Amino acid sequence: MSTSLSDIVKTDRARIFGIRTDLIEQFVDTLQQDLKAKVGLVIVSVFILAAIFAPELTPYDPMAQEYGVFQPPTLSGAHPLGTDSYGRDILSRVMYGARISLAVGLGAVLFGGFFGVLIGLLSGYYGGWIDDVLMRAVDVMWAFPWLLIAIMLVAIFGQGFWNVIFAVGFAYIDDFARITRGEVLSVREEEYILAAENVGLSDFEIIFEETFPNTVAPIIVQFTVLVARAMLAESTLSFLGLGVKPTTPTWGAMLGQGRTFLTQAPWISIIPGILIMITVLGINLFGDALRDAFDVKEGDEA
Amino acid sequence: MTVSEEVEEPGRIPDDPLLRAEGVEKYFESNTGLIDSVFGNEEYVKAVDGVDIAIGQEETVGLVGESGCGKSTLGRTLSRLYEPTGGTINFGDKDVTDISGSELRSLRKEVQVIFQDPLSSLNPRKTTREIIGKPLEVHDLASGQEKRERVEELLEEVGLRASHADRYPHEFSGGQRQRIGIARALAVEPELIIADEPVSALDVSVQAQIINLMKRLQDEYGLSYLFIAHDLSVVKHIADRVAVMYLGHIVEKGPTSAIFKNPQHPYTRALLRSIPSVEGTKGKREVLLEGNPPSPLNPPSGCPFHTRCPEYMGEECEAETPTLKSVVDAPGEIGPPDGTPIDVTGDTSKAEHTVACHWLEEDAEERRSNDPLTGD
Amino acid sequence: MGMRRYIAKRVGHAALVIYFVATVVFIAVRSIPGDPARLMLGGDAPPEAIEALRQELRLDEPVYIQYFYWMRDILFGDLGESIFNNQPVLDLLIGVAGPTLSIGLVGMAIAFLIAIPAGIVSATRRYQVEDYLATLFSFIGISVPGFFIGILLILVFANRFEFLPAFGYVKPQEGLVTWFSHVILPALAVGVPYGGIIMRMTRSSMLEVLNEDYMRTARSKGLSPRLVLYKHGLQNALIPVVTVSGILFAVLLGGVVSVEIVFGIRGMGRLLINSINRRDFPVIQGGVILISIVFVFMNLLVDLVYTMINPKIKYGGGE
Amino acid sequence: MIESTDPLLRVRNLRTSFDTDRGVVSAVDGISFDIKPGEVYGVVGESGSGKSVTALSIMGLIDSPGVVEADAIEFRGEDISGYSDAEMRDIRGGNISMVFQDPMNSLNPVMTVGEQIAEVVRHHTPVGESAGFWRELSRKYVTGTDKESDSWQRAVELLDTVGIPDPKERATEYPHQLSGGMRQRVVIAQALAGDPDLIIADEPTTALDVSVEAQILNELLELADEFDVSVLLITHDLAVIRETCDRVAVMYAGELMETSNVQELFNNPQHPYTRGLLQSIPRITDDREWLDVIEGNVPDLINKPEGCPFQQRCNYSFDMCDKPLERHRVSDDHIARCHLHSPEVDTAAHDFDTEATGDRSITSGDSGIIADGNGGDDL
Repeated sequence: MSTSLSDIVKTDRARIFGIRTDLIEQFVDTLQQDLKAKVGLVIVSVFILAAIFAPELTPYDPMAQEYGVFQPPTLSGAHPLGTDSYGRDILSRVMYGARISLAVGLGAVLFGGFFGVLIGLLSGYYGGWIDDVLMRAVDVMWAFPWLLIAIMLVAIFGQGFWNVIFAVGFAYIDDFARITRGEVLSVREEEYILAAENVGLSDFEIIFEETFPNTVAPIIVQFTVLVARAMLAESTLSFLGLGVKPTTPTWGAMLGQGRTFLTQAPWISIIPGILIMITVLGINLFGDALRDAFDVKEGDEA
Repeated sequence: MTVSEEVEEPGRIPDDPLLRAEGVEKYFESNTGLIDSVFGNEEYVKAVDGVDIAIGQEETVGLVGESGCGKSTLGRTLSRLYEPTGGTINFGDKDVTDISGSELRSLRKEVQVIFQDPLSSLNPRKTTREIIGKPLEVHDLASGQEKRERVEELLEEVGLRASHADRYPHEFSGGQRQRIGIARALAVEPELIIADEPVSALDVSVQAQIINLMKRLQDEYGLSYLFIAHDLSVVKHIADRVAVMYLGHIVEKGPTSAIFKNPQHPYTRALLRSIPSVEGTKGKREVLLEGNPPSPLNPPSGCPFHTRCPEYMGEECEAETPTLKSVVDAPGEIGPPDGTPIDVTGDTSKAEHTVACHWLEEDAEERRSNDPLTGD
Repeated sequence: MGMRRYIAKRVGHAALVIYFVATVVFIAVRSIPGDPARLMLGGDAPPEAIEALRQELRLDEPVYIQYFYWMRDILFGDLGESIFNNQPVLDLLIGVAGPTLSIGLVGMAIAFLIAIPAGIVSATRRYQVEDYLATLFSFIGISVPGFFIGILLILVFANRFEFLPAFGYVKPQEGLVTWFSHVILPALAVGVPYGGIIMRMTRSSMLEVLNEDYMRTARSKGLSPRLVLYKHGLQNALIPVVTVSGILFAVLLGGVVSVEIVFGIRGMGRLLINSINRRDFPVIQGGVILISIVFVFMNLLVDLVYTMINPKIKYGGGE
Repeated sequence: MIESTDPLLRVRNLRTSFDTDRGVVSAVDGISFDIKPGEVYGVVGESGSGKSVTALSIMGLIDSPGVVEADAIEFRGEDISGYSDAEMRDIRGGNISMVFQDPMNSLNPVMTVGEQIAEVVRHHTPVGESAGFWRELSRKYVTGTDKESDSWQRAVELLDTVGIPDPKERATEYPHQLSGGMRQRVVIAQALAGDPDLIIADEPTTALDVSVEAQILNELLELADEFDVSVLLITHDLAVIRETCDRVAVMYAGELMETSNVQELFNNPQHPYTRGLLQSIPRITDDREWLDVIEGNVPDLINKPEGCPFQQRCNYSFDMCDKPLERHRVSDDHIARCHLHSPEVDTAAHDFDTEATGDRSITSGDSGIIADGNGGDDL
């Protein structure tokens, strides 16, 4: 019997991503059909490209205070988005700001996702006292809203990039743990898990080869939702002065600093604010398209 | 009092059974919360509560009962998918009650399970090739090209095509999926297959295909089956011996012909009567079993069936749990105890037909006069 | 599980969580690298002052003794004194609770009042104008940080039209109307992000309920579509929404703190941020514990509402 | 036997299709049948044969993207196929009510069973209690149902009628507090509450154990008799049909293959599909070693073959099978849609004879094509 190349590729892809190929195809379908998905994809792409290539693309040094203060945005001028109270180029600053947003968004969610998914898998698969202990621990984490963790961290260790990632990501451990556990519990009801046990697979193989791939769709959706929320959290922390570092250009910090000049030069605040809004909106649209494609119930968040 | 003759026919208790289980128990904790355990509020569901069962070489034992009677749990416990709470399970001459690790893995090569829901029992993210190839891989039976060929061979053996190997489960019909499940079980060339309601989820016309397939494979490979079902007529067709389960207990077991021609337990008889038939003249079924089985969380005292028993005889039934006692079969119609059941000996291990009911100790006349099934 | 048992379990659970939170805060402060007392008072503080603080914080005692006193003090509501102005922390926190609670509660009310009807309409008028409008609202809600909404509100309502105050807070005792006029803008800024999530939740939960068998049964009984929706569907749809509304209090909290800064309101958030800048550890600890307690209790409240709308818990039968 | 009066329900050429991404699914493909007053009419078919869709189509409960077309759906002589949703609301629950398969999911988990029955009483019987929107909402969320009201009393009475012990108490309970059998009894009480003329029972016992199945079926039939209600019983189980129905239609791939009175269908099945189905059923009384099997699977409803949908699995298929099917009368009350019964076909030449069904003999009916619109004829 002959297997065509495309069959092999399909199977391998399914194995690599742990996603059924028709999920990918379904998503591509959704992308083609759904305006929401297209808009989301464009925004996310622009944002990621701007963040990655900020050093190459920015016209000016984001820290240089030499371009004249409070220049309003002029699309044709030298500073299309204007300058701030120190005479720094806002366009260059927001592009660098995108890097922080992206790094914190991804970093925090990867951090929370790694531990959360692990806890969820073990907790859901083994049940019993392991479940009890892990979920009670998650309950305690959850009783600390991320902002309180951030406040404590900054109070103790001062401001810093990793502190932000840790504070924001820590809060997502419980989101991921709960959603993964819920999925595992329902997958565990499926007879193919018993069948795998019956075939003679080890717990490790059953958890990571049989269970995890079947929980991955809602986890991916959760991932995008939380990247969006992590970026909002980062901007809130920066706005409050608890973020990365006061001098680093981040959207939240720029917005906070510009607040003083709201009547005089509203664009200093409004531009980064709108950028936060558009980017987070784009990621949310993208996540929503994923959700539609994978047909994940939002109730899974509960 | 007659002693059963030694006859060479299916339905005899095997002298040297492949699988022998004694006093098997499986309890589930119903509340596992931290706070509940601290306060000692644990409650147990006695899903399987002291079951003896033996399955011989190339024999098919049917296990029947209503939903929630514990038949699936028993099947899973015997295959060691569940850890038994009590009792012993022997496979061949080996005690497999507490084995784990590599010993358990090698048991998996001998005992395989076919599941009820053919969609749920196949991982939706895996191709047929991966599903059937996995047991070959795990037990080092074949790899590479050999594995590919073996998978395709197995597919053809169960009536599918080799070209089906790279499809995903959702691309098949229910009957085809169940064939994949059978191929997976067959891959390790097991001695015993525990089939947990393998046809309940299938359409009538497909049920017959699967039953015939299972019978053919039994002949070819010399398999033994524990065939679990709620449908007595399916069991009649495939089993050599039948065990009837109610609320975690086996209440009657014996050769298929004895169970169907001369059922002795009131539950078995009521169950047989409530089977709808496609033959005879139109007529309503008698309702012999009122209500539902009680909850296994809070099982009734004494005989588990006494709350619904049409032949309830009083305190005795509530006070004491009847044990399986041997009866000698005499020809008779379904239902009426023409062949009077007689308590033979205390030794039930070799008995063909055993029943757990207090009536067995009563006079046959007495029993007949109380029997709602005799038609008076 | 009966309702009483469920509630008892939940209360026990909440108490346990609060206990662990207090323990974690204790461990966190003790694990500060270096001498916490020196850290709090700054590098150039006189040694006597540091020593006095060490004694006050019982840093010279063994850890388990410290832990014992820490727990005892919390149990009696003694959260220590502010290093900055020596006021009891509890008094400070109570002093700022009013504005924070006002904004949070009014914000929550706004969120629910907008989000739940919008979610229902959006689900029942799927792919129609109403759905797109509601979805737009929810996407803005989940994509815009509360403080930015606050800034926009100030620009529009306070600066441009000048009919609502942009700064400060007035107690309700000094006039409900003035109180409300001060609270409404910050509450909106807090409520919109929270409401956005609740609305999406309501919509998808409602869509799911619309596909349930019992909805078809209700139609097969000849009930009007409105009656099917509101009598048979609504309560079922709200069950998951209630659960999520509790989980998402964290979103609300993040909103309240940053919005307080924007509107210059002396609330809990402002107090905490100021305390961080002053390294006023006792206030930070107290604030964290108090907020966690409120948080846990709000969720307990959500659980109670849950038992009311889910008869499976109220009348037994497990979750 | 049933008096041959005007049919209670007359369905002509019902077609229900669903537009999906893969193409148009013809779930129900041109079926016609009559149900007489007081009759228990069975529709039997395997999964995907379109039997449930038929029921929902009659009730007007098919939602977009489903499309229902029919030459006529007459209820008591009046064509309801063109009724608006508002007009159908009086029919639903009042004239025709439904019993669904899964009593757990078909009852509302957050409403007491009493209220679920009482609201049908208020909507469809003259108890004189307002069933307006706001009144009903206030009953649900504010005041609760008045336990003294006539509708509630009636609900309790109905619960008693369907054999639920302590009906007064049970009426105030929620579905999850009842067992499966009890729930299905509640569903039956609910179906009776509006004094209907016809109950459509869609696999009413499939989710239940055999012992409970017997209780529920008996209850349903006794009540239908007592309340003078006709029943359209949909099931996959031929045995259930045999013991409950007066007449039966065998459905396959969205089409009716054979209709007959029950006795004759079982004694003398005339369609190869019906025969195959009957023979593949394992029985308590038979000692066959191998079951007879219908090979193959149900055809895809998107690209159904021309002509007979069963031709690929049929042992008797011959060159005519891809021609459009016609209805052939086998006997008075027995019609088969199979070319073997065409007058021009020599049945014996195709080995389609009495041997195939054991001792069941084919009565020589006046075979002939039946013209459409021939009142009272099925298929």
